[in-house]
Amino acid sequence: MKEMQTQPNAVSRREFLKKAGFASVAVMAVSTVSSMFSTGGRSPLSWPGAQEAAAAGRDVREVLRANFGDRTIQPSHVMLKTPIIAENGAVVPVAIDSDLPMEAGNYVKKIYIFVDQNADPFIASTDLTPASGRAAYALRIKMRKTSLVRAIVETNKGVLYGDTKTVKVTIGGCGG
Amino acid sequence: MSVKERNRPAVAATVFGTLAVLSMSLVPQVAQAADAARGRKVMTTKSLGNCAACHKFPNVESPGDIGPDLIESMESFGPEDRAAVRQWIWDAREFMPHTIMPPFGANKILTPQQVDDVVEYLYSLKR
Amino acid sequence: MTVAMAAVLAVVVGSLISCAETRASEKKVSLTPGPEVEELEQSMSYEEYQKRYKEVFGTATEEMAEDGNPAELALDDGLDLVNAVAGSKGLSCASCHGKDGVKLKGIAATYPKYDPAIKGIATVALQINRCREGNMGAEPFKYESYDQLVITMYVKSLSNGVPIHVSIDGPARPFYDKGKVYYFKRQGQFNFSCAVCHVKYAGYMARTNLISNNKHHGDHWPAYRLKWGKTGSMQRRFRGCLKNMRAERPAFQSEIFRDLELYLTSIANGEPVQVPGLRM
Amino acid sequence: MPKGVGKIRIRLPKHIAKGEVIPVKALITHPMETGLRKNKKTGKIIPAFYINDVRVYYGGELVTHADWSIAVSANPFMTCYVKADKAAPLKVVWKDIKGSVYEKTVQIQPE
Repeated sequence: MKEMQTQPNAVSRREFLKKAGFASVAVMAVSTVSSMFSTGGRSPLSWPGAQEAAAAGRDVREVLRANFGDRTIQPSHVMLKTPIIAENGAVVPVAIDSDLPMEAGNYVKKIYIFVDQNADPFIASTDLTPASGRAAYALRIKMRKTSLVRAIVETNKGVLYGDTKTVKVTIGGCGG
Repeated sequence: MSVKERNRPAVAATVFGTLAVLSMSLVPQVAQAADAARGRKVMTTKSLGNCAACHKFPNVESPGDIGPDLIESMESFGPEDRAAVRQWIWDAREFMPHTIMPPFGANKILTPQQVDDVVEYLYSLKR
Repeated sequence: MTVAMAAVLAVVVGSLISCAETRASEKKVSLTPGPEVEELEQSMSYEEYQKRYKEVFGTATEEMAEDGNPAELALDDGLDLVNAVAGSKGLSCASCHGKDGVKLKGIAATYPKYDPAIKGIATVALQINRCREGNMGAEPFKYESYDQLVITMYVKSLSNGVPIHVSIDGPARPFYDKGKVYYFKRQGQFNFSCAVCHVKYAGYMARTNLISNNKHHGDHWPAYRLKWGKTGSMQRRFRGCLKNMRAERPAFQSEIFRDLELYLTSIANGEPVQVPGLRM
Repeated sequence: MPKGVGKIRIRLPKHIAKGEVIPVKALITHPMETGLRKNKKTGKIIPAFYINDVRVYYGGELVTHADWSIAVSANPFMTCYVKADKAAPLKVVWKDIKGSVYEKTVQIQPE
């Protein structure tokens, strides 16, 4: 997160994205990506974790269906950065970045953040414009418990890309 | 009390299960046979034994690493050492004066019944 | 880790063979110089602890502190309070300490310190209230109130970067000793002490909480704590820990808490003041 | 407005080249009460009070618009991006569910 924010020029960003595994995901997309993402360009409901989704509150599957219908989500071009363990579920930093173009007529129009296990899985969405220059957004969010976090981006043409990460929310050791 | 609740519908039992365990420390104790399942509940409940804060034992998410793995610990105890195992939980200072282990019995964090239940669970780890 | 477990197991077995022997070998030893306290070996060096912290949590909290610590936004309110006239004498902090309190630069790095007027230890928070009551004729701030925290935070931030150098000698010594004894004192239903966790078991995990090393406990308060979602003082943190220990909780700025604050701050001697901090 | 609510900090890079895409880091103090928490002393529900709408304007043009739920942390921090192709004011506006509006403007001055 640090390097992509302090050196936001094109070259270092491309390197960053490469480092973050965009290049390799693209190469492997056809062959092995289905083992990493059960989506592989299928409906959002087959994303990892969707089956065991929220016991209480709104079901993430319904939320995803309400937002995206049965459109497919490509597990590429988006990088979601989260801590592996959140020291405190009340403040979990998440950062979404993407190498998708941001030009007039061809840009990311919206970034969504969902947390499966929150009572309401919808956390935030951000509308972007070509003037944003970069399809990226960072936010600090609340997580009720350990859960899958989903970042989904939507282009102006209605194409969806996404990335997921599991964040383990601290189980307090002390206290009653 | 918990016997009564067993006869209630399953939903009610789930709801009141935690309360039942909690209230053990409040109501006068009627001697019961030690129960491993109740012991495990004591060990995983934060407001009771909270053993998982420090000890690893089966099927606990992210246990602490302050104390030893309880399966390994139990290897040192045979069937005849039940009283010693109980004493470790009741007041481990008997064995290690400078231990971090809270004196669960001596300081009334748990009831005698709850300590017995925990011992029962610990011995179930040996099987 | 395995070594530690083996060691504990060894004691388990050993103690069964001879309880009396184990007890004799663990007698209380006095640390010199100072009062008699339980001798505890430090679990790991601060560097090892830092390494473990990074392995467990990564750098997310650090990055958050760099990106924006919410407590920093309140510093301006503290500054305003320093310049604001209050009380019957028509004075502000700035009347004596210069505009924006400039003359207080570096001072907080020497606090808590012995104050002959109270024959005890003065913390920055206590000193601000004493000044208000005695010199300004103003109401003291309620401890942990917004105004009290932001003015303390601002005054301490004037010493940011200055190495902490609290005195633990001369008249401060007996109070330092009291704080230290309290730090090592077993208390509460759980029979814990501050030290048993933060010295002997620092760097170990209590579920997914990493028990912190005490080297930096004294250098960043008041701090924004993620768990609270707001700013609080070191003494609020003391009370939180004591509650978890199911022990008695002394009042804010009580004598024993000021002595304890001196003891903990002295451990951070040489480390730069960094107020407000951001902690989990 | 409660004490300490609505204090804002916006951070831009120190040096900005013309046409560079820059991060805009914005922090605002706000309790972001969910309406699900209880006051521990009184047992009463603390009413919901959170920011649900954030807009970023650059030279008067809306470049980013965010919808927030109760699950955005207290004292919200966000980073968004803007292509700094002109010297113009950048304004961030937060609105909460009680209708309070908080805003701050900084100048983007490419070198």
